[in-house]
Amino acid sequence: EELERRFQRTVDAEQRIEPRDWMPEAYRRTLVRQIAQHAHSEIIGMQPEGNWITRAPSLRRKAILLAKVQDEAGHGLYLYAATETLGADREDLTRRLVDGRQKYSSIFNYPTPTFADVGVIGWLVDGAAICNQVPLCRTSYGPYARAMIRICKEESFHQRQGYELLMTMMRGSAEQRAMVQDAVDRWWWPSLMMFGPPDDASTNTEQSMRWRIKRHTNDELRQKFVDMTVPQAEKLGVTLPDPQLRWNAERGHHDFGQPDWDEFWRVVKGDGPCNAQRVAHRRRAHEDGAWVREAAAAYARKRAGDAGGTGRAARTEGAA
Amino acid sequence: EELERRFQRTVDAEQRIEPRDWMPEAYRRTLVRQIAQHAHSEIIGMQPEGNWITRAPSLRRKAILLAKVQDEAGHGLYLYAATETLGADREDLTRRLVDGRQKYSSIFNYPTPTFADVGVIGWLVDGAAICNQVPLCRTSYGPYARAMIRICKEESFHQRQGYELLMTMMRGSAEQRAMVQDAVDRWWWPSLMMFGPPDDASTNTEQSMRWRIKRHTNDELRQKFVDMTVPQAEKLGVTLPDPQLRWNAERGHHDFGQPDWDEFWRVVKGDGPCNAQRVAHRRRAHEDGAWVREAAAAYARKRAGDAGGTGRAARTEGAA
Amino acid sequence: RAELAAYCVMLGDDALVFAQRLSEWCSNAPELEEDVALANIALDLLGQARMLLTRAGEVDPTVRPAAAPEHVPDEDALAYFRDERAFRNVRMVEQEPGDFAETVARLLVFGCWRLALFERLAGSRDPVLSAIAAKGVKELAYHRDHAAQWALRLGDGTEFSRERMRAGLDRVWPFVAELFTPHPVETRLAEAGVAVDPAELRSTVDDVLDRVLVAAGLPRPETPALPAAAGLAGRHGVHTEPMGYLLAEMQHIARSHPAAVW
Amino acid sequence: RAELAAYCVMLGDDALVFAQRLSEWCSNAPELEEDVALANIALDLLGQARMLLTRAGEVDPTVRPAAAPEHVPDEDALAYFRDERAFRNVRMVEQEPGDFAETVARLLVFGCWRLALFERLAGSRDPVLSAIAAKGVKELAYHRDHAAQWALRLGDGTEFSRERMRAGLDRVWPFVAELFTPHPVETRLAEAGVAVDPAELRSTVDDVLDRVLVAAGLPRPETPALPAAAGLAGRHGVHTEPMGYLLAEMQHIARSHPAAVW
Repeated sequence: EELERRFQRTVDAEQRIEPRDWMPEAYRRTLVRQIAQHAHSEIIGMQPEGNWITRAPSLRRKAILLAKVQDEAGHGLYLYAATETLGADREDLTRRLVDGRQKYSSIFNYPTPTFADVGVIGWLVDGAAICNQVPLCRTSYGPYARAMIRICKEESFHQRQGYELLMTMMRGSAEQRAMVQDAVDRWWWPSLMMFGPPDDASTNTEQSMRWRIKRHTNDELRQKFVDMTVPQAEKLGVTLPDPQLRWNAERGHHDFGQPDWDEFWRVVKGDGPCNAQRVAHRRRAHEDGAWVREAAAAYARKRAGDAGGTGRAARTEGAA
Repeated sequence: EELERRFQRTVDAEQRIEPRDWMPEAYRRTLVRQIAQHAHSEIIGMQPEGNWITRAPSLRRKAILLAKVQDEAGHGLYLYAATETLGADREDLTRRLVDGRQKYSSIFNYPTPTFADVGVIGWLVDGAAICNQVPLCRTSYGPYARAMIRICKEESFHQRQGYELLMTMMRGSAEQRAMVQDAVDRWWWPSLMMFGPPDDASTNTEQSMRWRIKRHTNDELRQKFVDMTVPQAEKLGVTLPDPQLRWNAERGHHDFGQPDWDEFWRVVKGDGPCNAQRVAHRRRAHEDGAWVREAAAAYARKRAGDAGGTGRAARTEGAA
Repeated sequence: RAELAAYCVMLGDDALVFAQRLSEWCSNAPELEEDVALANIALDLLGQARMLLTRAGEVDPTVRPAAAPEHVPDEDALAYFRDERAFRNVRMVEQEPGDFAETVARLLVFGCWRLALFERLAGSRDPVLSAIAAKGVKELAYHRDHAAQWALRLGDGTEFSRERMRAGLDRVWPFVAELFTPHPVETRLAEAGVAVDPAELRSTVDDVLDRVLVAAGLPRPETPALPAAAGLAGRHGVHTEPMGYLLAEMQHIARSHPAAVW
Repeated sequence: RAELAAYCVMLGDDALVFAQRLSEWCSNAPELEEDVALANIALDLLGQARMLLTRAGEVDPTVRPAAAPEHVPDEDALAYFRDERAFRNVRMVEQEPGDFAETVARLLVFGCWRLALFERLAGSRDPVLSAIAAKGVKELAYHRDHAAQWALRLGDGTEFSRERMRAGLDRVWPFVAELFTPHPVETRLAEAGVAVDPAELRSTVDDVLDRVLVAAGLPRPETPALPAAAGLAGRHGVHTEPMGYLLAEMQHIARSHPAAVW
């Protein structure tokens, strides 16, 4: 009781909870779940863009894209490390991902049929992610907040690169402009879904707000994203595919239509165009790599002269 | 002795030996080896051209190429069937091929880096094969002779298609003409090697001639091929890469240079640019398919109500 | 006429893309007889594709992609100079071949479906479509029977083959629902008596498949249908990720030499 | 200058093609740390390739392929608009990646070789080549060490990993001899003090490899060298068959949209 009050006072005072501090079990569990899902999203998120690395149409774009996908792997690593400060185990979390027991952001369950998708993912998907994540830089749990600061910095960089690619393509051939518009048409609604269901259909928000894990509601963040994106779309010269989209001078915000929430729930529940493919890809990579991780662990044990060592040491060792 | 004399009389009278006839064991062995090598050549020969099926630059050429490679599989089947009339077993011959214990024509150990190679293989390689094979249509062993008649007919068709592709390419862009010339430069000497080493270095020829398995020496056939090809090359507008090539009015034949026989022997012995790849490809296909052949055999046994049936019945069954 | 051309492109792309995948088996099949058989089937489908794409170009010359050089015939203009988003094939045919059992499963389902489609299409009011379909029916009946025979052999062969066949069907099944989902063009042309509404084929195809599965002692797969991406699937040009790689391989040489004549 | 450009293309193509193969690992590595590491190595090599191809274009503008649209920079003109026969990389780097052990084996051999080459090339009379090499030396030392560490872990890890590592080295070994076979351009430029004669690297590279193999308890492979095709190998633009498929994938989009700006 006393511990719990002290914990809440710390949080209310906008101070950080650190790994050695006492915390409510539900707070810990909520955080592990949230950070793990975020980590999984970074890792699964490597695939839709990774689809274009070998086919990128200029060496400069190839290098930018490869570096970006590499950053996503890096983000996954920081975030898994943050869950480990809460007592979670990366191997266990990975198992949950590849067994379909833990989720990742549904946005990555859509395919990337053109190179313009790479730009639009940078612009809209990373843009939406930043809206979601900037407040997390002040989240109550210290290691998570610090990871988010670094991640947000890199995501902004990726977003600018995505936007710059689209700008370049819009200045190119008519075919390229059509390609960009087509990609915007396909990604706009899924991007709006990234903020989660409307507030009245959202659970958990209240407790997460009290714990300062979350600071804005889904609808607030979605509004912010739309307001930020509309002028960027104009500058780019693309049309956002929402006939209800218009400036509301009274509210000082844009009005906009609602995504297809039935589709949202279907994709969240696993029934999206790429869910099975994304998880199968990750599972295959994880299982194909098992013998390598085992070898690294065995080698580390031999070197340590410690036949009872665990896989953990080996993993660190393996991370050359 | 009497049997042997009667056998030789039949052969000398240009009559056919049939499977039920008595034949010298050495004749049988020589034939099995020769026909098997020929069958293996057809099967391995599917690879260098098969390399272009998925990338053929027009649908018409894709269809022609696919049909041609399919014919090669068909030729392999006739020829394996001919060896079976001599008591050989296809599975056993295939083992010898994939274990590297039996040879195939060395020409297929060169790579096919451009689509012009498809045309040049049709023109030169099939052309050389026809020179070698036309006399075999009158070979003393009946099933082999009959298989060769059918094969030669199809090969002539392939040769004309190859030449027609080259003609079309030569009428196309400057790039295409360069591509054809490059392919001719790479395939000319290996094509000359297809007739085997010079007569003075060739073994077995004499006995094979007496048995009417062979009817011309290597050098005779090579000369015939050169005489036939030179005017075709002129008509096509390509240069054959042999500075010694010229018409000799006295002989009534073209004089020409010798291929690099050291390279010939190296490639025959397994040391060519694609030997390992070709055999590994065949081995993989054969081994990957083992479970399918076993399933077909098991199914056939169940249907026959004959639990003691052999794989042979199943293979026929499998050959829908 | 634009809709008729679009419809020819849909049916042509199904055949073209599946022929491309089947031709990957050439020199890789489990036995030589099967190298021959799969090449034959690929050739039949390639032939259908060529007729349908040529017909599309005749009916509506604007289907020719702008990127295609003038001297290239319509069939090649459509096959080699369209981008992924302009291909209208169902997503089933673009999948990587997988093992032999998966290929057999795909050929079985596709063969049953296209045969049922072509049997009805033979009665199309468009005489060219009708003739193409009438010719295709014989070919497709062979494809279906060939696949059905292998489904029996593998389903009732060894324990291992049975398991592979079952797994192959599981991998193909998510793509089945799309075969019966009409695109608006198909619906409208079906009403006009020109096309076939694929929704009407479901029970015919189900019956045939059920009979094959029962005879092979195989369970009907239960893997869920692969959804469209926001309502868009193969017929709208939204494909799965293997499609781009297939096109890269298929089109690379033609695209690299636009001035060439082959 | 034509020869200097040709030499830059050779070294640039080695890096470009190997970077392409290594980037195929991205999202497929055995652990996330390795996704990061292999992407880093691919990025280093891609950077080297871009500098070398750009330099080739500067030194001799005629190396630009005729097919490349004018607005495309030299590095992309060379990477995307050359045909297979114009690529000058050694055949080792174009091979399919194989399993992780095979990739480690290839990276180890290639890293040792290119490091030895760049160490000497840093003394080139050509100031640009010399600067590119000096920068590359640090990167390549990391690549070599990374691969060597994995060779130790796999060679001295489990029985299984040892066997895989041994098999991976066997598959890479046939391509080793080509690394030390000079092309006439290399020989002539080496005499002029501009290039490095690769034949001179053999003993340095052998020493390093031997030390790694001994430490990892691995036998020196004995698989025979892959011969040239009638004297022609990678440096002459005669490649192995995987090369064409690699280029199809790499070039398809760029070739499909020649008027585009990326």
